[in-house]
Amino acid sequence: MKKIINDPADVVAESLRGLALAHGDVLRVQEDPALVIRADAPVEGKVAVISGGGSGHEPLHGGFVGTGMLHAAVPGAVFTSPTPDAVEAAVAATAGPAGALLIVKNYTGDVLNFETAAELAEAEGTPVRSVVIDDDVAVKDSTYTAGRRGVGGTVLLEKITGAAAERGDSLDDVETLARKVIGQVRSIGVALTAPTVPHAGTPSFDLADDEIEFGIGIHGEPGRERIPLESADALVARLVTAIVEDLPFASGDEVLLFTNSMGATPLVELYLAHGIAEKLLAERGITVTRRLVGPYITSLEMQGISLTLLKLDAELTALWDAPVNTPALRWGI
Amino acid sequence: MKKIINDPADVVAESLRGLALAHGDVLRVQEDPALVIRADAPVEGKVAVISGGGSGHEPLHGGFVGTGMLHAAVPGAVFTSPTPDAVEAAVAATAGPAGALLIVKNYTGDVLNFETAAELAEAEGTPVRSVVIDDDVAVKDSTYTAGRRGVGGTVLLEKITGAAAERGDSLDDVETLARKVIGQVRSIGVALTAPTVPHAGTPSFDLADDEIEFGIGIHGEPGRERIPLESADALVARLVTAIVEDLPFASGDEVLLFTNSMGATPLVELYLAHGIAEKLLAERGITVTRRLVGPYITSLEMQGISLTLLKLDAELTALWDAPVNTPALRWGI
Amino acid sequence: MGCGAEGVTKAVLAAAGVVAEHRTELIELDRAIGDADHGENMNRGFTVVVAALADATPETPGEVLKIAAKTLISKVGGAAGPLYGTAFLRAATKAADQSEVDAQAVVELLRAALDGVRARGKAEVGDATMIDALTPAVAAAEAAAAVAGADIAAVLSAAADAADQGAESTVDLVPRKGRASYLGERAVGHMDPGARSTALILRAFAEAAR
Amino acid sequence: MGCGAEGVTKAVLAAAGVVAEHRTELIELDRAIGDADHGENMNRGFTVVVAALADATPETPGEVLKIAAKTLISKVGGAAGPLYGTAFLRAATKAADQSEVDAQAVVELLRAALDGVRARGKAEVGDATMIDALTPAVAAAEAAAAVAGADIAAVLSAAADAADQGAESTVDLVPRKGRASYLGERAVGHMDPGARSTALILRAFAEAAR
Ligand SMILES: Nc1ncnc2c1ncn2[C@@H]1O[C@H](COP(=O)(O)OP(=O)(O)O)[C@@H](O)[C@H]1O
Ligand SMILES: Nc1ncnc2c1ncn2[C@@H]1O[C@H](COP(=O)(O)OP(=O)(O)O)[C@@H](O)[C@H]1O
Ligand SMILES: [Mg+2]
Ligand SMILES: [Mg+2]
Ligand SMILES: [Mg+2]
Ligand SMILES: [Mg+2]
Repeated sequence: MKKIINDPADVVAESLRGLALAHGDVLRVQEDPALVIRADAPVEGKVAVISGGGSGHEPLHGGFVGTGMLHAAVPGAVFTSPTPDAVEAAVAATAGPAGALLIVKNYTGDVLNFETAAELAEAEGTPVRSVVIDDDVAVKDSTYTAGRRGVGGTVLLEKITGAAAERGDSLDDVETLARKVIGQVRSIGVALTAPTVPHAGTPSFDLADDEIEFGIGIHGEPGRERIPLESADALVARLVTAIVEDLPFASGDEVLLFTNSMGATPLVELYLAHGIAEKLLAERGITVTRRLVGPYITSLEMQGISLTLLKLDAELTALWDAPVNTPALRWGI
Repeated sequence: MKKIINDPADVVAESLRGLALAHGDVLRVQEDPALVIRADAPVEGKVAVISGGGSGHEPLHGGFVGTGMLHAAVPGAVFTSPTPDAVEAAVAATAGPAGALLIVKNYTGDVLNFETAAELAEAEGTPVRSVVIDDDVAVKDSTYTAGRRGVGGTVLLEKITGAAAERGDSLDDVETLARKVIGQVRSIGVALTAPTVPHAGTPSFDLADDEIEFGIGIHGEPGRERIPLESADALVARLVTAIVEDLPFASGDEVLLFTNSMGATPLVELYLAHGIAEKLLAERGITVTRRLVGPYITSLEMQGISLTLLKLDAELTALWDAPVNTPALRWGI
Repeated sequence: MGCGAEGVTKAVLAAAGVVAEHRTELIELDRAIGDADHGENMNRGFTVVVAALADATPETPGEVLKIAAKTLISKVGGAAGPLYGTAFLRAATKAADQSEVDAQAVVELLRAALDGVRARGKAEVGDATMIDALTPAVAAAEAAAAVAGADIAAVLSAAADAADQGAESTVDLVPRKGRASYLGERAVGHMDPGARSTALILRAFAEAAR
Repeated sequence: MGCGAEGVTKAVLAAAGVVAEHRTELIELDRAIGDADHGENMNRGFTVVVAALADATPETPGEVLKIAAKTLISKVGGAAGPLYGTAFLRAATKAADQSEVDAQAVVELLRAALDGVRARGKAEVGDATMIDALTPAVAAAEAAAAVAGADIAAVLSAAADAADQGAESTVDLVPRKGRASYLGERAVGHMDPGARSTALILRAFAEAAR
């Protein structure tokens, strides 16, 4: 294992220290339980948008804390959902009478821990709503599984609900909006190499030099199927097809296309893939009106990419364009 | 070789197509010769700040094209300096009577090609100045080598001169400022793994599982020495010492600390390293007043980091803080 | 023949020991079909349980179990944290303020734990989770307790034997809950890490009761 | 016994052929001590030179060399592009509008090329660059041309032999110019890729002249 770390058990805490130093203007970090909190939290009269999950997906979620996006992020250990008391502490630190929206990625651990946290916070008198995002079309049949995973769509959901909270929407309205976004966002990913979890010390799966994992998750859990490495044209077509053939995209739609690096795929490849994806969508009559390209939801040093499509309308577009000032996304400010 | 590409010979052109689609609001891309140009170029009455070099270091340079930074970037083949005609075309597309500043990283190829381009452009009547950045302290004795390499300092130089050009500084003044920045910026890097050049197909060097290249460049050229993998604390101390013991940093200085990922080192490690570096600088009485943390000058999918220190004063700080709107750096707008 | 706070503490410490010993094995099982953290998560939690028990002076089995439950809930995270946390919490609640538990009570605590995990995780036997170890364990414990003169050691030893078999049974299953479910058929041939940790913990309890 | 536009074209095409053939070797040499692109750069440039010569109808050796020079300058990039470009450009200038070059003229073109590379790159013999192949090549060509009745083939063959030796000599040198200079002592034991390509190109010229 080759990493720039000290004791694997201290990785998250030490990394958060650096995050706080680098971005003290927009956020602050709290230890034990570990939390990343907006510098100006609690924001009087506004719904607090909170998310969290295992670490190792940076900038998700801590890098999205700031004006116009998350009020707090709750980082667990690497690839491990945070515990209920940490989530509850995040609610306590950021939410007032306007309440809190918890954005939960659909993994058993996250769902269970956030569920408990919501109960605890409600018991303290804070109105809390939870939404579970499950945008990964790689998981085929949700009747016989833990359901679809929350992946790239999470980034877009956090941006859009954060903007709604910022403009003063009520908890009801922010929740309704979140469910709308979840209903019309879909993603799929592919891995060329495996990530290595610091405490495990060996790569999470073994791939031959000419194999890739299609339908990969973001935790090094193996994907839908193992296929031979293919050209960018073929691979991106495979990804686009998998998404578009899932509901709810059709010719005539306007969409946001999010081309994401899983970590180690360099920008030169990412832009190349993005260009192919736009071309393929255009051929299907789907118009890309907004884009996000970069490493925004990663899996440590895994090589790979994911594509996310969000169907847009005037409201979602305006909320996407709204000012945001976080370590990882910043515009309009 | 595991990459999301089609024909290795087409990587740069296809990637630029995606860049143009993703960031059409701030830049446009021209083919043959390949150029990345500010959407609103030429900007009447202002000095055009232009840089370029081999591709594979993204976002450098194309990702820094936009308001408040570069007017044009000239991407060569992967790790290969662009040719004089391409650089000259960039000058022709962006520079008017106010002239152009060429930012050249100190590599034989870049220096020779940009030199010729400057002559060609001057012959066409455009005032051109070139500055050569050589901030890499890993190269010890420049008398017996091609001199120190241009690395992380390039990013800061492009931002600061771009801001000066934006506020309307004359070519003389922008050049003087550039030389000042070059005089007080220093960098050093380390690699944990090697990059793989698409047309070569095999990693640029072979490192054992417990070895790292200290003093690495950004082209997979081997570094100053090969040393055993060590803890983040020890490694960052080694990097900080190498920079600080070079001129011109002293207790009492205010600096910008730029903690850069060479590509595949994930943010969780990068912030961890940044936190250690800030602590070590504080112990030496050096105050970090500005920071940049992220993958900004990379070497394809190489794992590793670099640290860059720029001594600040009120003018440089103001120029750093000035609005910028590019794919990779965006604030104040 | 009953077991007080001290005996239950000894059992929980034995569980912590076995989790630490098998940390790498549990990581490896999870690496194959999940995200390579089960051993790390369990060990992180049980390490703090050991410290918490050293700092506290619980007077009843219920108090011991409650300390373990709260620590696991706040330190483990992931899927295992809430599930094991619930298991211990339900057992603690069941134990109430009895000063000692006997063999019959142990069966009831185990059943309460199982019901808790089922309520939280909604998994059934055959879904390839810790339920596949815990369900037969409870049944076996019940059967053992029905034998005249059965002591706690006999009950727990029967439970551990059944849990071992249950864990073994997950090797051939297609997972339907938790992270391994994404893999479908590809997970066949691998033991579920949570089923394995359940079997290990029950074995530690049984050894501690001897 | 002179060589006109056609003969020089044949020589340049032969050089393009040998560069294509040795593309991987040159990449590998550069991978060891540089950035693994020399073979790719040279091949990209010479491929376009071949196309450019097919499209044009140069009438003198100077015109052929000028087409090659301009193409190399605008297609190769890196250090090799300007250096080889300058070499061909200086040779073209030297050839002026002569319709043919003889053995003596070939020596003069080679010397002009060498002077051009030295002026651009500022490298000396012993710095482990293409200068270490080109310098002895020019000296050997000069000596060969001084022999009564020497033809172009003899001159170029002597140049190629010397360039081979010169390239070989870079193996033991500590580089002081170009990318390999960053490596210092660690570059010892590796042949300089540019010296190797110079030797290959001169050998191709010599073969073409036979
Ligand atoms: N719905 C569920 N019901 C019961 N047990 C479950 C359920 N989901 C997961 N598990 C158990 O949790 C174990 C995984 O725990 P762990 O690796 O610590 O958490 P995570 O899956 O969040 O990484 C699985 O091996 C399985 O036994
Ligand atoms: N200053 C110089 N003078 C002469 N030749 C040089 C000089 N610098 C580099 N070279 C030659 O250029 C070769 C490298 O070419 P290439 O790999 O194509 O360019 P780059 O180094 O820019 O990647 C070296 O092997 C060396 O022979
Ligand atoms: Mg986990
Ligand atoms: Mg090069
Ligand atoms: Mg797990
Ligand atoms: Mg090279």
